Amino acid sequence: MSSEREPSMKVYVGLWVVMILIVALEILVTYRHMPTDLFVGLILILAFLEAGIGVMYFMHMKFESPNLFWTLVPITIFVLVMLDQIWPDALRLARMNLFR
Amino acid sequence: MSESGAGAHAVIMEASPFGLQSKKLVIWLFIASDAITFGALLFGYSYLRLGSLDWSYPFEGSSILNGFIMTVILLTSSLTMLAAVMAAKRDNKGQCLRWIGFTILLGTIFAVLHLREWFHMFGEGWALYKNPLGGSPIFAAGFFGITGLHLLHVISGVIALSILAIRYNNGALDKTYVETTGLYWHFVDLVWMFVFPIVYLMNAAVR
Amino acid sequence: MHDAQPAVHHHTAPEGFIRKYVFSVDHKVIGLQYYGLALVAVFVGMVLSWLMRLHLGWATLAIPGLHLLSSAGAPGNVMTPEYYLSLMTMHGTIMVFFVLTNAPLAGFGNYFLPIQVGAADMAFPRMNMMSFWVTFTAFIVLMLSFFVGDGPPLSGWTAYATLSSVGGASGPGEATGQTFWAISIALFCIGQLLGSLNFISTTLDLRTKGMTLARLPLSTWAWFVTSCIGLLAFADLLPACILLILDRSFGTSFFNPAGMVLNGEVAKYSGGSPLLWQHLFWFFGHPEVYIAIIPAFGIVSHILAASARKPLLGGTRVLIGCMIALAFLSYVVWGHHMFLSGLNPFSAILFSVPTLIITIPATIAVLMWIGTVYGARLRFNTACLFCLGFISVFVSGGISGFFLAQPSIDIYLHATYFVVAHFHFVMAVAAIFGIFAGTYFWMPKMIGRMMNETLGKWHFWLTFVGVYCIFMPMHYLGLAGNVRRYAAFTDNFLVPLIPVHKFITIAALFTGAAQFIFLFNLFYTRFWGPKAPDNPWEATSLEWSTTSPPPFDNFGGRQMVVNHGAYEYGVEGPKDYIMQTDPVKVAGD
Amino acid sequence: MGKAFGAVVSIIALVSAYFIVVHRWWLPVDISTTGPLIDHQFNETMVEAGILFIAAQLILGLFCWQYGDKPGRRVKEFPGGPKPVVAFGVIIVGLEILALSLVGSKAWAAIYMTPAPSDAIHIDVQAEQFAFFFRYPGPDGKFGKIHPELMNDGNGDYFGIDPMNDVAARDDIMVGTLTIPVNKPILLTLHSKDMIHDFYVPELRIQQDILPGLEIPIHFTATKVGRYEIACTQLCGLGHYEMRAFLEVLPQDKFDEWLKEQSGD
Repeated sequence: MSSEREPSMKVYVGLWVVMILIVALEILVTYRHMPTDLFVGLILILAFLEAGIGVMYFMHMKFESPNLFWTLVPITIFVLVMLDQIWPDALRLARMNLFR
Repeated sequence: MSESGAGAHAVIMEASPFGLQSKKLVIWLFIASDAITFGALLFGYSYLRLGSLDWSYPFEGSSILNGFIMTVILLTSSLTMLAAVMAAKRDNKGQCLRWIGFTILLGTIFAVLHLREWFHMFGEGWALYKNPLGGSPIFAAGFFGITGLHLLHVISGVIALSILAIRYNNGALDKTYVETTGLYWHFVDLVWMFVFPIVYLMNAAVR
Repeated sequence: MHDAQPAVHHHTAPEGFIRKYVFSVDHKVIGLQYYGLALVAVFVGMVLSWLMRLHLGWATLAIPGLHLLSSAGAPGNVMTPEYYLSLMTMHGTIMVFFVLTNAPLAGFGNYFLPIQVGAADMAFPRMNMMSFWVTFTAFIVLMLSFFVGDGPPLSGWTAYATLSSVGGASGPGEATGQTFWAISIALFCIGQLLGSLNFISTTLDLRTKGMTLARLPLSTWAWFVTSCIGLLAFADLLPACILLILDRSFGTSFFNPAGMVLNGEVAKYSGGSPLLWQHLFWFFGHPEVYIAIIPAFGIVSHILAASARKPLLGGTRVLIGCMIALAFLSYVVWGHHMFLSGLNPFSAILFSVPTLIITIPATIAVLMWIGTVYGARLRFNTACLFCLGFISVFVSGGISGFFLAQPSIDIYLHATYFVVAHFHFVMAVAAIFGIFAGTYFWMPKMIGRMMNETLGKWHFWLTFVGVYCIFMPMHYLGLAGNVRRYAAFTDNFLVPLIPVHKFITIAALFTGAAQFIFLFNLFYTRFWGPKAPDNPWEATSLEWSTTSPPPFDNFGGRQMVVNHGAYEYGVEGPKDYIMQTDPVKVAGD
Repeated sequence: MGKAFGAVVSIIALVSAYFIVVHRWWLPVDISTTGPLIDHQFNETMVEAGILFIAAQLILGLFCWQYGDKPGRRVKEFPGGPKPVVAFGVIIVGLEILALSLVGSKAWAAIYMTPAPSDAIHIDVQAEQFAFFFRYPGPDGKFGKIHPELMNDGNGDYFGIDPMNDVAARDDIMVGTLTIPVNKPILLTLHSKDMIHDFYVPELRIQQDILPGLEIPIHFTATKVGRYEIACTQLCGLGHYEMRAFLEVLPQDKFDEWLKEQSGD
């Protein structure tokens, strides 16, 4: 962990501004009328971007051993992606609802 | 496993493949685990939302603004936490404690703002099981459930930071604890980055 | 990259009874505590299964004293159908959580993982202690449900909503008992989380000199892989339990849809789905099955090599690969529990294929074990017999997986005794055999005395034949369409099957009785068994390089140096094995 | 000891297989059009899995029989080492999986992924603690709307229909036995009033959970006249074990007669 490579406070402040801008962008997207799937897609991409900055810089993952990134992130994402198999069912739920 | 081939008889102390201190590794693992916990909650909430036909979109502009302010506060607290960690790395105890103090303050403001919003909503007739707008009560249950668990994390983070400040000040904990507590605090921030769009923005009263 | 410093713990052996035996931070004491908890739990669970089996064979039989457990559940000592379901729920919950998760993983793992990696203790001893006491509290909370309200919940260990989520309206035990159940399981999740963190960090960080990952014994690998599964699986059950508690106690309706009519009135729920509970539960539930069985994989491989006096076929690599493959696959297949639950039929096909693929690593593991037995010099001590028995029952249980993995066949077999037979063989009995093997193998190290082999062999033979007599006929019942979770069999197509149930009950009583041989053996050994030498089995791994039982810091202040792989058996020379700590002889072996 | 183990394992394997081979306990006679697909799949799996089961147990038994700890004997490696064994496992099991999942999806698709034929007779099923009820649309061919607040077992309104205000509901027939004509496609819509129940008819090779709040369709065609039992297979509370109804498969003319009789009163 070469702490020399670690960015200075200036960089962090810059990233902080970027993250706030991303949140502002999310709000902007919310108030633009667009199809729901596009809206959800955009807002999730923005959230993941923001979280990426958080994990890589604020939580220093970029400056730790790459092994940490390559085990923790894929495994967590793998588990969450597997959980995605509930969506076909959720859509069916609406279709088969008794009181639709 | 990497160096098992390189000299089967060389007696070496094989380092952790992550090159991390144990407690830092544990915090990372805990974060992964907690991410799944929040993930499962958000997935469950979204599952019910996708399957429901009478969803309500209750958040007016003022709530979104309030949420934005809370987000900025939490992001800022992450920044002050970073400053505290950097100060601790330089062994500048006084500065570190000051930054931790700022972080605690911001965390508390976040919690207060959050609770204020909650009570505002209770006043409008919202409850865990009740949606005064007549739509699916799952919105209320999901909102209070997810933000509640997040608030619990914030509050325990504030408590952890306070304990850290005291024990770091009197020398019972060394500077590495500042870093691990900081990781946890950033994670709390990270969760909010998903809670805000999924629970607030997707329910803004524009749709 | 700076070197990660292994956390060094300079705690000295504690004085005083409480610090030494109760709130101990010593991983060995904690391991024994977990083992003891599991032992209590397994006998409670076994007695429950006796009661259930008696009821299934003779539904009107009066069981003397049963009314003491619950006067409402057993008026006149005859079990009511609802109390049968309550006991069934408790049997499942206790066995799955407090026995199959606790004993092989937390019990043996706590005791031997630090020793096998050459560490003085776990990375976080205090967290380890917390893990046990949280689990202990969970067990107490679960047991309390016997004594509150109408007794334990009756919704099965899977606690399917809406039976579990609407409170007392759905049946006896659902009022308070189910809440206790949910709290207990939520606590259990936290305990397991703390344990998993400890196991992973200890395995990675506290390995001694020369103990590379490749040289770790398979048991340690198994505990490590299991902890990785548990870390993420229990993290999924925890929110499910939280939602269940919210539903039950705070009036939310995560799992309750609109338009339910309970007790003649329309319930005030709306917007939820009982399928969500099933998704969340089985997303944890399938990995949980592997949490139960993978430690047994490791323990059995570990003992089999020592008993066969030869290295495992394929070394450790193939089996490690199998375990990791199983760990990943465990997250992909949870939907196969839900083929008929109203799941999207396309998802069923999606879940079926990876479920069938699971048989590949499982088959390879079995082939490796059988291949290890080939050409071996098997020392048929009790531990070895239980390992061989494990292979046999694991095969028997695994084979029926071929049927249940296919949605089209599952249409007929789902929720019949075929499933009961399948999971009891492949998960319960196999894991229990792993625990027994571990007990006979490691007890000399844990309590410093040798177990009685004659009693052990009696125990093995009775248990081995017994479990086949219990569970093999259950397959036949399933083929005949015998529905599970029935308190009595009154349907026309089920009545002819009652004699089979009677046979199973008798077999269960005998097999259960045989476990008292084990219990007696354990207690006899504890107090009067002959002293155990340091390495009674001529095994190689680090736990055999220290005294029996090991001193407080495991190796008496020595820094162990590991020069060899874990299973170097069958070598030339005066002794046919090389211990991991043996010095290197000559260059190039 | 090894010889004993080998003998016991072999005996257990052979005795277990014996009861399967002689069909001592077996699936009931199939009465549906999709059943043969399932049965075929089942038998195929039984043959393949059975061979693996017996082979594995006998080989394990044989090795245990042979390789005891005889003094002076040296241990030997499995001929060829692990690679062929792993390859063997992957190929054998892989082929089996391929065969099973390719063929096996057929039966599943026939039941769940094909819509019911358009001439199917539509019947509504209501499951509650602890009974099944069935509803026929009557001459108008339309079901009345379901109102949970009107459900009342006391006055026989199991489905919560509102004959006062709902024209479609007036001629709905509600009965406690599922009566169907033979060789005619049937489309069931499954409803539950409270818990998760399950509609299981072993002879039909049909099993499907019934969830509250959802309408789950399932279709089948019965091919044999007779009276069969419908069992609930999803734990639904204290009376789960006695929750059942009967399936009455009648010849077409008898069915028409029965239906007429029902709508008469």
